[in-house]
Amino acid sequence: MTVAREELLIAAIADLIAAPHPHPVRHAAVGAASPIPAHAVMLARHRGHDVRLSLLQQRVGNPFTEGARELFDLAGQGRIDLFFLGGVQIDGQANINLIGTGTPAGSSARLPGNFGSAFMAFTVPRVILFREEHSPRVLVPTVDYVSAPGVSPPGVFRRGSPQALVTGRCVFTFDAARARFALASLHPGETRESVREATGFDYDEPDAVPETRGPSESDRAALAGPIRAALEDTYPQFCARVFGARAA
Amino acid sequence: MTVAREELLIAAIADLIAAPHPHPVRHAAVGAASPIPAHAVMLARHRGHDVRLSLLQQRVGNPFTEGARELFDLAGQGRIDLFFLGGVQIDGQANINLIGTGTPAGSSARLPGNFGSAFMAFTVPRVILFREEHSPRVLVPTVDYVSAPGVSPPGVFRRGSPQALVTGRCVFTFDAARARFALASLHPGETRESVREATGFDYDEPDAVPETRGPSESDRAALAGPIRAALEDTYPQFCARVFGARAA
Amino acid sequence: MTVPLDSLDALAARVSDGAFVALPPDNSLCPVSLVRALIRRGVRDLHLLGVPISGFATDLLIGAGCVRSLTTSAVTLGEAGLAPRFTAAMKAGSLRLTDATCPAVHTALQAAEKGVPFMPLRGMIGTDLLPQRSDWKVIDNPFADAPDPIVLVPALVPDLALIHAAMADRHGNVWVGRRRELATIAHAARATLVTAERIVEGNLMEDERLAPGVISSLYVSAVAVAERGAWPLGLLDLYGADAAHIDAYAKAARTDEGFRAYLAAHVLAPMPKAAE
Amino acid sequence: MTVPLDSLDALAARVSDGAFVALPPDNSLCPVSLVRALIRRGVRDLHLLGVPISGFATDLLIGAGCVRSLTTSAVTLGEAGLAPRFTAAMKAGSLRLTDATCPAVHTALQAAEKGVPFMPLRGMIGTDLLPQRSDWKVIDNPFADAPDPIVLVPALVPDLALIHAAMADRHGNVWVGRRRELATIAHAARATLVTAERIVEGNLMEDERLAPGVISSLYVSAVAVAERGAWPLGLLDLYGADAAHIDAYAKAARTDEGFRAYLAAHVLAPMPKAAE
Repeated sequence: MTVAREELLIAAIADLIAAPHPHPVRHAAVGAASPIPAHAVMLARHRGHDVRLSLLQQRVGNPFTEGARELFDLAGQGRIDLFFLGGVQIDGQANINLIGTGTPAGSSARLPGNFGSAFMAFTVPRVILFREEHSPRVLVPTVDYVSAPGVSPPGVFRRGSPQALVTGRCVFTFDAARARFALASLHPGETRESVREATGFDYDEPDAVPETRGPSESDRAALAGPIRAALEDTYPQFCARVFGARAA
Repeated sequence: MTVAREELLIAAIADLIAAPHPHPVRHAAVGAASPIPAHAVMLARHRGHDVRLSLLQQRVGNPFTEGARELFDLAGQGRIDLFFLGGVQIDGQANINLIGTGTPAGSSARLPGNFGSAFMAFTVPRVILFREEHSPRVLVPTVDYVSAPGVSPPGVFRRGSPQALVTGRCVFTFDAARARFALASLHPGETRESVREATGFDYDEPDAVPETRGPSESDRAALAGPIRAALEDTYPQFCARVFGARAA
Repeated sequence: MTVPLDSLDALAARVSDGAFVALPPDNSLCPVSLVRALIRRGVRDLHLLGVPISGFATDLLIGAGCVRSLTTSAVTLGEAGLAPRFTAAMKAGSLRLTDATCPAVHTALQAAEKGVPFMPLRGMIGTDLLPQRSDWKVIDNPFADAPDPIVLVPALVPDLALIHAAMADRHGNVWVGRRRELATIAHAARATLVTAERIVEGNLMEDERLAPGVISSLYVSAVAVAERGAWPLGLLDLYGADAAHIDAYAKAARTDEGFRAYLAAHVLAPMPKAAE
Repeated sequence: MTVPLDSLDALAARVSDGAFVALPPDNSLCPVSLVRALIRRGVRDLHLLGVPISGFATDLLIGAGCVRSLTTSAVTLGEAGLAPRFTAAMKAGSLRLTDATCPAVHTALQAAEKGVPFMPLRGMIGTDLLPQRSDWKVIDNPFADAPDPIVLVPALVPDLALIHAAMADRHGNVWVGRRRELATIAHAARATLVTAERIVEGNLMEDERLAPGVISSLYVSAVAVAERGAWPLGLLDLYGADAAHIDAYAKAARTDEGFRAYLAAHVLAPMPKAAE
């Protein structure tokens, strides 16, 4: 049976969550529009990683009782270890743009807005950037608007930096000290050249670039079984599309 | 039937609440240790004054749902119009001391502490000072410790100042511009001389000083009837003592 | 001290043209029935505040020409995609937008709730948002040993908070459950107008089980009953969002004509379904 | 991510000597059973924080020699009068006291809850409290047109919050009802230890009616059952304070001998009444 693209991305992100890192992930928060990251956190947990997942926009049984500000208060305190951010543009320094393109930003196409990015990028120690579209239009040399910077100068309060960027073509890891991405793995079907061609910013390319490790059979069984059961309420359309119609 | 001392004080405070003032009282807050002020607010309401009473330490049906900070948030916004403060010492400038006497303050006798006074005195536009004991020990020329100042220099945020001081002997009104009390009325049995002798600070004495107006028959009926019914849960001992045993 | 029980139209009449109005997001008891009544009454020049983001109700008001300016952290229809009338207004340059970021909106309202002139907030330094917000200030944290720039966000006091509650009592207390951002909005605003699914007997403040989810009548100016008053949005565990309706709106409202047809069918026409 | 269900003594063992411990006031779900267990375990050198004031539980701990310092806005037994062991300790000079004022305590905890280094607070200027508090700073409000001094209170992060809840579930969620200062304490502290009247089945966070009064297990380190765990204080509408007992304590504890006799009878001896 073929592995769905979504399953591959879920497994790739789950690998990043478990990867050695100075800041372990015990609590991850995920928004309504992020089914793949949410499934990745659950998969990491299934694999034995002791991580708590807070689904931000759960209508019933929402994890918060102090209102919408509780997420940001938790992040402000450093009680959220991992958050996911995307962007209409992401540049080679891991700056992200959620406002839109053009000058002024948003004039050519206006996107929803910054959401909490201008805060979460500073207060959450581990951020994984995730954007399925991997094209020169999205991965640009310099964003038109900085919703959240990838790195900050010394003296600016900041608990961490993006750990990696996961796209529909590959995984880049991010070196905050050099403010530069490196190609870490290629999804099946991609080559160094295809990725280079689709990427608008420059990045490092080590000698060995493995293929992105897909989900194991046990992973896939968990995704289609208990993880689906836990997340179907929050992501019904995604679950139906990726894991098929549910046996009634 | 004789009017109890408590009934007289309640009526005197109710008169102050209804007195002409640049800041009308629509919302008064009263603490657990203040049965007389609470009854005065209820009496002012009985007399037709449109005032809301928040009883701070009500165990069941407490007026707040944002925790103990809600009172102070309300006051910070200016949503509490009237509050009552007392003190182990009150001086001629309406400074109050809730910490204790001696040098350092509290060394000769340590009282509970400042409570919210250092904040409420600034944020609540109308404060009525209330202390039954009227003696040179309590009404001093200068307090040993300022828990809350009676007046503040220009440029210091402050919504108002004490309106009056009610004691077991008399009512003083307070002139914030001059930072000075004036004798406003004498409780039955007191004279200008008896008050002067019992007061440790200097104050103005107008030519005409009326007797403190006691409660009307309608007031007394309301106090013993519907007001008692409303407050008995919060002040059971006070109600039993002042209004007698309850007909079961 | 009694809180009047209004009709929905009487409640809408309390919203003045030009008012600074705070609205909850789509997933948090948003008073959509009241928003429709506002459009019918022809309110103009509103300054809307998204707490902390904006959605369907704001897009409706923008499309109907009721909004002059908007302060928010994002405008989105969620799974239904971009908010079409917001997008069109931005393209046309007809909307004065002040971008924010979610925690800055909460912080500004909490400052208002406490009656303090400002509150600090981490982050934002080095973004392109910060220089856009001349109303925010960066100071050096006076408690730090080393230089430590930190943003101060001034208090934001809406003229009005508009919210939908699951229930209200006759004293004007309203129950919003765990969505405590509604309490923050009500506390911060000068006045709060509430629609409620239903009126219950008794006093919600005196029920220790329900009281934690109550906004006290102290903050409430008037209440109107609006059954299914969040529709097509959802309401706690009482009803879910009408995703098909919102999808249809998102498609229709891509054009001016489509939006006008939607308005005629679902806002301006009498609706047997809701108590409007 | 599971929250252990401890015995009362095991819970008490989690409180280290010297810890900075936040305690609710007497009228707000104060964990008196746990305080008695702490005295039995002989905890030493606590720094207590009264949120925002202190009462019976603090007086017990002071009398039993468990407290080195205390930050609070007042210490009182309410209708039973002055707190006798606090008064005696102040006279003996054996307690390091930092005076505060109620809203400053709330503000310091809210700053901790939000993870900001400080928050502003009105008032206090011209009091004798302000010069005592060298940890507070007065700045000129940067948003004012004219000079406007305002106090900044730094965040206060307790090592531990100790609270008593009306109920807890097996996930570690605890229900405190409308006493939301308990949530603030739990959010602000590094860790929270909870006693609960009883354990309920199911998940309190998933009950939309109860969730508004819940502190999430996210903040809870461990739970122990303590029936009538607030006694002799009251608990919401579940039971009232035992005024006669507190009066008797207030009288007995006026002398060292009287306090020791109280301790022997009600704290150190096995108590059939409570689940200790």
